[in-house]
Amino acid sequence: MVKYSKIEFLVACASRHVRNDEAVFGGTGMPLLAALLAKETHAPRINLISEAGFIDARPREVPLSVADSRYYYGCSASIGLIETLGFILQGGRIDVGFLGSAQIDEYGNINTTYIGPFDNPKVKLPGSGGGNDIASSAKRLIVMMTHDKRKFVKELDYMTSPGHLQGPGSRKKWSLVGNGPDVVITDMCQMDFDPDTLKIRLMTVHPGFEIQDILDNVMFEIVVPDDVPTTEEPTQEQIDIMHKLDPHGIYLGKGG
Amino acid sequence: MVKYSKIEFLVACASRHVRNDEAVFGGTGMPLLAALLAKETHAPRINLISEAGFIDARPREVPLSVADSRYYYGCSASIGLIETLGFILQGGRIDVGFLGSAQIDEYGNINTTYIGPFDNPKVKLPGSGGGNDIASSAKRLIVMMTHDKRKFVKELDYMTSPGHLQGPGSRKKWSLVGNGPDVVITDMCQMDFDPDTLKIRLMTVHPGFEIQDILDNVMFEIVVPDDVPTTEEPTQEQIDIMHKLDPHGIYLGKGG
Amino acid sequence: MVPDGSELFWGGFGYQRAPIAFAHELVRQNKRRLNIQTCGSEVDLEIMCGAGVADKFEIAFTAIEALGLSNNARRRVTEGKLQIEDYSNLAMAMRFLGGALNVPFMPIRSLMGTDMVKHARFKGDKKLKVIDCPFTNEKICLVPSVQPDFSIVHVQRVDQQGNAQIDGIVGEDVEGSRCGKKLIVLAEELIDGDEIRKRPDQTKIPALYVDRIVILPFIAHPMQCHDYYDYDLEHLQMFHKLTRAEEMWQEYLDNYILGVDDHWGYLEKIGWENLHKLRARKPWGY
Amino acid sequence: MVPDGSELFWGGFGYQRAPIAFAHELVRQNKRRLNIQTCGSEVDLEIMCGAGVADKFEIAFTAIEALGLSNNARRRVTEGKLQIEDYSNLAMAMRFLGGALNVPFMPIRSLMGTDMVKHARFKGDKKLKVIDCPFTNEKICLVPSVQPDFSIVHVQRVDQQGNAQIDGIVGEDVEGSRCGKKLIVLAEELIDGDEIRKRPDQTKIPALYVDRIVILPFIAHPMQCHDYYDYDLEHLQMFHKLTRAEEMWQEYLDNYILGVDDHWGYLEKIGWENLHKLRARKPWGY
Repeated sequence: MVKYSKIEFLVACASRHVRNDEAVFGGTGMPLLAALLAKETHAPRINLISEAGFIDARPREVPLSVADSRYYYGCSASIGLIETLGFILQGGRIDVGFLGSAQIDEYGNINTTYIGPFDNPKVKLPGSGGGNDIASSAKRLIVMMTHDKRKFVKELDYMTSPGHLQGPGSRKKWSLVGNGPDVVITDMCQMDFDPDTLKIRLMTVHPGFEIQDILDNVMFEIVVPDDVPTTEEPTQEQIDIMHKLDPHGIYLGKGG
Repeated sequence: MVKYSKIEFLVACASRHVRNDEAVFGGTGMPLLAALLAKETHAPRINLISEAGFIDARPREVPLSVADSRYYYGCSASIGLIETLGFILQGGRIDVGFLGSAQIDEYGNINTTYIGPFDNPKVKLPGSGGGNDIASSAKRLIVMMTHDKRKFVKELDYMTSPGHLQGPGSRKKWSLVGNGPDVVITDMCQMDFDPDTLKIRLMTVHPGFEIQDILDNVMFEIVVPDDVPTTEEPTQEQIDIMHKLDPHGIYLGKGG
Repeated sequence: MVPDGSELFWGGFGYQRAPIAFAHELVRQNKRRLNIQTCGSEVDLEIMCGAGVADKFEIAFTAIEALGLSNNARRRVTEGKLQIEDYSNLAMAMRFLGGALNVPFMPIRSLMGTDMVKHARFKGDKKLKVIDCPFTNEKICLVPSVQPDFSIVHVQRVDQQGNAQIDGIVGEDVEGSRCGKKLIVLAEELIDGDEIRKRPDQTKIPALYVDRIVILPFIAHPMQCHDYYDYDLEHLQMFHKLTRAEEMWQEYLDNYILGVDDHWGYLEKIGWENLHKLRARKPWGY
Repeated sequence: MVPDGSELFWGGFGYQRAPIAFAHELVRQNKRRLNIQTCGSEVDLEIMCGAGVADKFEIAFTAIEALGLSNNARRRVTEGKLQIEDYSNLAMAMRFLGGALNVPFMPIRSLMGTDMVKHARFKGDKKLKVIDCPFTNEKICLVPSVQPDFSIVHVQRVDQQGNAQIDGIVGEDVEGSRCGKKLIVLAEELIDGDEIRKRPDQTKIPALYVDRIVILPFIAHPMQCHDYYDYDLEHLQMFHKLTRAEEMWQEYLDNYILGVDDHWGYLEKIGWENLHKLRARKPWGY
């Protein structure tokens, strides 16, 4: 039996959502590992793009920053933000974007800016970065986050990046380019969105968890379909490749 | 006594209006020769810019096109139109621009688009090119044209590029960046603009012409100040340098 | 591949990297009713309006610069066979930038106060809008972005994937190559992907924008291609002279464009010895 | 040279070409009330808000990316000593583009529908405007251009005139270098003008924009400068750890910034042996 950590599970799971020949915004951290893992396995021809300006990147070591020189050598073009976030992303040419989230609501709207009230915030989080842009304009958005009940809220403290906003029709109202979040991956389950209501729906539950665990760990009502399969586990090959990509355990942790 | 053609006179005359250390849009033709002549004589440090993207150019042969490779070697940057017409020109960084004109009115407004009515034009001229942009945003505009009564009209068939529009305050009304035409140079005279009315005013008359010749050859009333000196003649050095720059007489004509 | 009635962004600027071979091919394929969008193309515009391929231009400029007026465009306008929507170079470049950014307009400070604002042809009230800036209250001109059916761009080098390098000035081709729904890249030379990836700073058009690649030599003849060849001044002067009258132009058309099978036939007609004399010398690039 | 209360465009992106040495100098000169405008600077923002040099940010992002949250910014916001006007990266890049183009705003398709539109701090109703497009009637977001008092940009190489080359990605520095009223270029290396003029395609910032040049090595330390040196991960982790509590941060501030006379003193403190270990290896650039 394959042994894996929560993070390894998340990364392997996310990598399966990347399809060959897609243009992917990699960023850093788990999304980047997921994209690189996909490229090393089932999707060798993905075009890995970093918003700082690297296009079709093939880093041999895992970058720590979207602007890290590790993204440079072997990439096909090295330009800037107007190119990546403007011409490519806003131009509708990104298939998959990834975001993390500190809070998410039932429509997949995302907060990465403040915890607490806007006028007197308790915690300043990083903010949007390219997140709002990616959530607005990528064809599909994959959200990756650790599962914590306080993160799955009925109402966000601050909406940084658009999910499906107030539901059907509301992205169109604001003429957003992309289709919004496609899947939310946590260390407990995968969730997608009900096509009619655009509300979060349970998709698969990771081994070791029950449906009830998920229901207990979100603060809104989650749609549960009749059939909720168990999530596919990572293969040993996936885990080995991950560690080859992040030999110092910067993202995967020293414990491996 | 120095012998010179009409074109040589025009070029020498225009070159005197370029001051050292200025950023100059060179274009092609007579303006380019004037700018290059200035650079070879009294203004060695001008920054000669071509709207196609060449910055601080030092062509050794006279270019036939603003995009001519003759502008490339020795220039300090080679970029594109958004850089030259957007960042540099519209950004308010061009000191001097040059334009030719098929028709000009008493406020220095310029037609380079149509002769005849817009709905049924008699002649299609080249159009604006970068002309409207230069007339809108260069700090000073120098107009160069051959002197023909039909060109100095009371009303333009089509206003391609803004001079002083309808007079004082009207450039400001449209928030134009530059200050409009500074001088109009023909093969008969130099004209500037009355600071109060912003109407064309006689400045100097070329040797061989009288004030009356000018009055007879414009179709509007031209302001004539008390003192109208004779225009300075080209020096032999200026003429020699011009021909070194245009050895094949592409702009100066074969006759020299 | 290009249906009649298509809108085309047309690359190159002035005498530089003009996609002449593509214009010839449109003529040979007897295309009709094209709308050509560019800043200031020259000989290529003359060919396309002269041969009746294009009946609409959205441009800033048409002439052969130093050589003089564009006679074909002039005749076609007078005949009512060509409609030109007039903009300035900055306005067109910003329209391409807006198209590349996928936003509906771009603000500029040109055009205002002139007849460029007052008069429009086929674009009617969609030619441009002058508004009061909601931040500063000053007047500002909005020009509508263009996202044509095709972008046609001529570059020096491209790899198998479509990553393209441009030497010398880019004119409006960075924005233009990204604004079209499909992009056709014409290149003088095919190079290996490794060469691109050694100098990714030099890639002006990444492969993800590119739909078709065509590799041919002397695509711009009689115009110029930086680092590859100079313009053919003699041919250019001959071309310009022959456009002065309709019969002479038809003769050129029959002789150099319709009378050859393809671009290789055209080059044959120009003569390889002549072509080789045009090759660029280092370090001048022309 | 930079008066208290100035607005500064701040160059570099993420770990790349951060003008750290300039941030240090602002601290040593005890500047106050600066407004820093950038997409996503990291350690430099931490230094400037931590030392009380800046009390306003117009930014899209503050964190040390892979290493975690920006602790100083977090504390200063909670204390009410720092106001952050939040935009996205594209929004900020477009604001710099608009400033460089000298137009009052730029249209974008981001931000709409979210609290980025609803909430503003010191910019009030000038933060942005959502309008109905006058051409297409769809919603579009206008972000106000910025033309700060100074642009601070860190590059690899510059000549005596100020022509600057950037290796690797440019981030938002092309637009940022052109949007400020004055431009200060910080470079790792001085090169001869002839070298620039041999490769004019590589000039990312022509001299006509440049007001001041500063030449120093390791300007970005502990961050990265492509083709010159890698980030100093150990120092970076130490920095991040020390920002977790105010006393520890003050210790870092005294030790590495206020406690040295200038950048040379800082480099001395870091140690030349350490610095040389960071030097970039070919062909990787880090």
